[in-house]
Amino acid sequence: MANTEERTLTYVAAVAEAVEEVLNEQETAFVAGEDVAGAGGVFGSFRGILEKFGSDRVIDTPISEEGIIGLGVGSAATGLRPIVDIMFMDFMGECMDEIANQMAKMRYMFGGSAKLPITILTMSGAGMNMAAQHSQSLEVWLCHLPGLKVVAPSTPYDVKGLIIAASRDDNPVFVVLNKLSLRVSGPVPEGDYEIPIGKAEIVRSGSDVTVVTYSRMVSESLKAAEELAKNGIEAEVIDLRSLQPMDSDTVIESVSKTQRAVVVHEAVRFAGLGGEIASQIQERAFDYLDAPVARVGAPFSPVPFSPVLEQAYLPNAKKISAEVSALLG
Amino acid sequence: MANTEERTLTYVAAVAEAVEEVLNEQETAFVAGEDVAGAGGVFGSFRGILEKFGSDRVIDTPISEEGIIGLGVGSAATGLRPIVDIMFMDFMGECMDEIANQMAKMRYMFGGSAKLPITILTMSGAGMNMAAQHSQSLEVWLCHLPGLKVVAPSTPYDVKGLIIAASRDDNPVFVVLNKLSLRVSGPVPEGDYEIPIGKAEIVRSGSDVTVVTYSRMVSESLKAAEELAKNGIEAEVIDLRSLQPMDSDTVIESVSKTQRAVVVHEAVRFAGLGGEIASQIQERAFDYLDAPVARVGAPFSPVPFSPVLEQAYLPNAKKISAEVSALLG
Amino acid sequence: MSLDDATLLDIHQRMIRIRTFETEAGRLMEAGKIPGALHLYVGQEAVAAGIMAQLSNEDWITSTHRGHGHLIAKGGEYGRMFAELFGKSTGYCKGKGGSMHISNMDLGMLGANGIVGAGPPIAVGAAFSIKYRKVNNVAVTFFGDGASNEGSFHEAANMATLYKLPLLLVCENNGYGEYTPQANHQAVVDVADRAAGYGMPGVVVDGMDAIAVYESAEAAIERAKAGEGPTLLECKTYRFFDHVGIRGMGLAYRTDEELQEWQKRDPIYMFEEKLAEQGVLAKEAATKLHETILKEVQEGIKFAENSPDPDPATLLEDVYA
Amino acid sequence: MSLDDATLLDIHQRMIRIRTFETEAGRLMEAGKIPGALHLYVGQEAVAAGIMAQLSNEDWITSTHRGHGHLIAKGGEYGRMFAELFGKSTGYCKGKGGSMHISNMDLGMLGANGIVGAGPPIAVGAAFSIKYRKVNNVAVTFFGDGASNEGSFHEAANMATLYKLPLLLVCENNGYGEYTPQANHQAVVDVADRAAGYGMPGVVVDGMDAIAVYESAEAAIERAKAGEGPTLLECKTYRFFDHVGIRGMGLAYRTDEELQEWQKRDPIYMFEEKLAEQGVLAKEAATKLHETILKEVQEGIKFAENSPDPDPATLLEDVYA
Ligand SMILES: Cc1ncc(C[n+]2csc(CCOP(=O)(O)OP(=O)(O)O)c2C)c(N)n1
Ligand SMILES: Cc1ncc(C[n+]2csc(CCOP(=O)(O)OP(=O)(O)O)c2C)c(N)n1
Ligand SMILES: [Mg+2]
Ligand SMILES: [Mg+2]
Repeated sequence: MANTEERTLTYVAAVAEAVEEVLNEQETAFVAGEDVAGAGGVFGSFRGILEKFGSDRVIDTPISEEGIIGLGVGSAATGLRPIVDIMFMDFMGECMDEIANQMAKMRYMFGGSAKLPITILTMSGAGMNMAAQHSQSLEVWLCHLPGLKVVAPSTPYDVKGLIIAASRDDNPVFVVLNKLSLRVSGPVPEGDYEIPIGKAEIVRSGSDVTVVTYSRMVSESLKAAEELAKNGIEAEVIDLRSLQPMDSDTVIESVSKTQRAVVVHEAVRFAGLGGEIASQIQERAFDYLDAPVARVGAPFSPVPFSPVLEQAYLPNAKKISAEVSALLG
Repeated sequence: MANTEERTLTYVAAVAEAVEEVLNEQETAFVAGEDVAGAGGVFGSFRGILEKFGSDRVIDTPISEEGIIGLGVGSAATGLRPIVDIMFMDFMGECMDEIANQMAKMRYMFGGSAKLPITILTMSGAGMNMAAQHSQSLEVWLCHLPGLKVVAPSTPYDVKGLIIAASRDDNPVFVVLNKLSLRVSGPVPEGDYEIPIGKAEIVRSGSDVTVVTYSRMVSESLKAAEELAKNGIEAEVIDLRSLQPMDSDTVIESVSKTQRAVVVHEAVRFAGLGGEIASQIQERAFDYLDAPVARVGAPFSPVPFSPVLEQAYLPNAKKISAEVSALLG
Repeated sequence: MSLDDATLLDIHQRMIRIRTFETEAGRLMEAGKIPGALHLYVGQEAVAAGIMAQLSNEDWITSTHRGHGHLIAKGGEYGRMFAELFGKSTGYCKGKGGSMHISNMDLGMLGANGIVGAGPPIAVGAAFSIKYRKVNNVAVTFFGDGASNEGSFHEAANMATLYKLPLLLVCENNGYGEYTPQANHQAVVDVADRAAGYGMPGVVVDGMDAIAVYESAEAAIERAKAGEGPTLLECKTYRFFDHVGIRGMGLAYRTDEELQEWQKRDPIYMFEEKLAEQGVLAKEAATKLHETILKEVQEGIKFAENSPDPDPATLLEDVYA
Repeated sequence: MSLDDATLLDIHQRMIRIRTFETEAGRLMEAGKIPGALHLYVGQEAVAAGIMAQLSNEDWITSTHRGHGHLIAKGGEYGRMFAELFGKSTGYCKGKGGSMHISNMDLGMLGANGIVGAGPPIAVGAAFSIKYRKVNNVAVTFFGDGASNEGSFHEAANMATLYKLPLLLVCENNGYGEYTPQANHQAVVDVADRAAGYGMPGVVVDGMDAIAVYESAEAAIERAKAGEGPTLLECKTYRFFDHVGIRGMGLAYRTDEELQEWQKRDPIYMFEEKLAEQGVLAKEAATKLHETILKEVQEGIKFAENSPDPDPATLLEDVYA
């Protein structure tokens, strides 16, 4: 265990480790959500946390999402640092008022007098045959709301670093996790470290095209880049990590170099965050662009249940490389 | 009253007249919402409707937005054609689950066996000093959801024609009204007519730049165009009318001609629908563009209460013409 | 037992159909043949059977994530149901819905639902529709003890009483919301205690006793059809399998003893004891029936297995009418 | 009257402060001097005064769209409050919140709220925080009869009892949600009837009688601080002005007779009768007090009028910490 460089953890174990770090560091931090205590989270994100910190700090809630977010808002405004869990991002529909009208706006409406250090964990994404109500990527709802921050880690390393950063931030931060990534392993240092919120990372260098993406689509984009490399196309892949605030500078710098960009996300393409990213690229790097900024996203339908249809639905490496090839072709 | 061409109505009276047309035409149509019956709607949108159609068809509901949308979904699926009112668009947070996970997806999840002819009326927009929770333009939440249609009328004429079209559509259609437009008058023919959902309208022809917009920003854009004309800049202004489905063809055709585009909406600029529109323009008309597609939208803050701040916050003719000038400069 | 023999046999058969379908489905899921999540109804059969025996296709129900039992009791065909669980094109939803959205409009079944608590407001709409169209039907919404803490339940209950809608709100209290025992999600023992707060009767019934369920539902339906409004019917029951699948995640959230206590009150076993006692159906005949139904269920599985996957070209169909 | 004189005078003064502030605010709104919507508290003063007389700045409250009364009773200053209603930079929220979001964290006031029913879940959080920090305080959430039909109320009530939180859920039942009479929005007469469904006491109290309010709140606070959990306190009251402003939209949703009946039970008038009767405060002294407070309120208005508008450059401040 001494050689922390080489230790690996799964994505889901990184969640639990981050939460443990936070609860150790901050006395006012607690965890609340459906089945987070006794069951350790239905995805295992909180395994062992109840045992380590007890039922005063790790709290099972009723199935009451509006109540859960309210618990977060009210306790944060009065001095605690809640970590609340909304099991599936799809369930945000049950609590969008407390998210959009209370959590996001309270500080502003109060003229800056309230502080809301809330970390919200939630699970996004399709690919597990969970059908239309358990597979969505609705981050654009959140990114459109001034007052919130939104991060979307793609690796176990980022999961831990971003959850720790979120918990130290004095604002509400949504950590949008991805359920198909849960069993993916990667290096995760022991102890605490932060990944700064608002900083993108270039996860692959390349000179021919910039692929801007986040969450699970980072690994699909990297796969696509490997395929493309076989044909002599070198893609630079940027993992945004943080969606709000968004590190547009890193993106623009890259596109100024590659002169082409493809934006990729799993969310429905129409009116997704990709529109914002693509718009910014052409606004700020118009003169560098050799081709329109392309977007890869899910088609305009709910997520289907059938595995065959779901595979047809999902953006993946193949669709990404096809889009890149078309752009360069 | 014989000369229907010249009859004018206010925006809000056009709502009531459309609803009356629909209730007359469709026996299975009814209206439900908070204070829609006894009070005739807090904006007056339903004035006189209870008196004409009685309390079986015009129903005051409790303050239960999730229940209201559920009433719409369940009654539509079983044969009725509900018109439901969500007083302020901001209150959608209370019922986004019934909107996003039930209404939008039921037909798809059921393999096409359910039909959901629901018309949802709601009021958007700032400018009336109603502060952060009564002033939002959250249409992007809806446009991102496959299964919904979304229209946003800018004139009394469009209000009536779009509500009638919505009520005849066999899908859920959101009619996003604008509260600052309520007292604006314009010509409205008597009797029934439809404005096709999915068709944009060129409300001003011009050759130098295309301004793509909807809802109240249409009139601000037209004002801006008049200003610009004084400097010899002729803006073509497109009123999208329908946001989902969106008539991109009309937009692309115009931009191919003008070679420049500015997208304008009142909603927060970041991650707003403008990103989708701008992205589509540069995707489909890249070779025609002489400059990046610009976007005008609200800044990244909740809507402030103070009139001085709210005026600073709101997009308006001046900001639009400044953006256009910068683009052409 | 004041119910006539035909009704008793009808209820009995509905319960066996559910039990057999669900057990096979669970087996198939654990064998990796059913994708996604599968919430089984085994243990709770008396509720669906006791109520659905009184409903026609014009009576609407809304269901939950634990929805196959309701659909079978309402007349769902095994083949098309398995096909849906497999994601095949012949499924009730053409494979687009799966277990959590299985539905059939012709049978008056407004869908299983992946969102806890989403059903009651929709059922309010269905009941409103019945009242509006002045037809002599009812709507029934099923939901769990866990769901009774969602705001949607509250809004629906209030609207149903306010408009005196022909609705039954049926809480299937199986003592757990996922892995959280009832005592950890609400301070009351009887969800039926919430009825008074809306101005409707709240009835607690033994949810393992199909006849008791039948009779309380009968009274509630009568009341609903007479224009007197909804009833909250709480059925105390238990699920014999895990929250998802049969063995599930293997969490120690309930004891074997507890399970065994409840299994002693197996709704089918108890019902068959009575049927035999009263001379309505001999034990051997019951066994025979189980076998016949198992064969039919297996036919259904074959039908589903032999059905084609949906054509990927249908992905974008059915989004809009 | 078992309350000591100081407490009685304290309650009395809080009521007059509200009445005077609100009447002046209404006047200013109708004169076009206050932008936006203004929901006045006049008629309901006994509720805020009776409860707030027992709270410290470390006790948290959540309020409603009708929130000035609560803030004044909790110690809000006229000047900074008017400044907020005017949208001035000296307002409690620097002009960013206005009437519907007026708040003061130092006074333990978690804001008026433009969203009906949004307060109770936030108050659950505040009460949880009190319990977590093991301090000897309570949280109080105010909401209307109309708000009691929002799902958020239900979820909050359930969580509060489940965790035995030190919370008072105070329903100010003024008989209307906007223009809809209670009978048209819920089938029950007493919102307090909902308490049993969560496992907490539900108390109905005369909301025009500040002493009755005080005493029931006192018991509920004691209970809360003893770790026995929340209480639902329903105060039957009435608003003397319209839903928005004084005269409002002029809709005929309630009768003059009804208003007059309630005005006979004006909480301040009744209280002053008693004070005089008991020799605690003579009528003349009361009149004097009204005048003094009116002067203070007018000072507040002047302060607000003379305050500068916010600098437009501050638009994007306070979005993030
Ligand atoms: C809105 C929402 N929140 C949470 C979940 C996750 N979830 C699925 S089933 C379940 C438990 C439901 O408990 P109950 O209502 O008692 O039904 P049971 O599973 O016991 O039949 C939960 C929490 C969900 N599907 N939807
Ligand atoms: C979620 C939501 N729905 C609707 C409204 C519009 N609205 C504002 S006040 C009000 C009536 C509230 O009634 P009640 O809770 O009884 O409070 P009162 O106004 O009587 O004090 C309504 C419907 C709102 N602000 N928020
Ligand atoms: Mg349960
Ligand atoms: Mg009221």
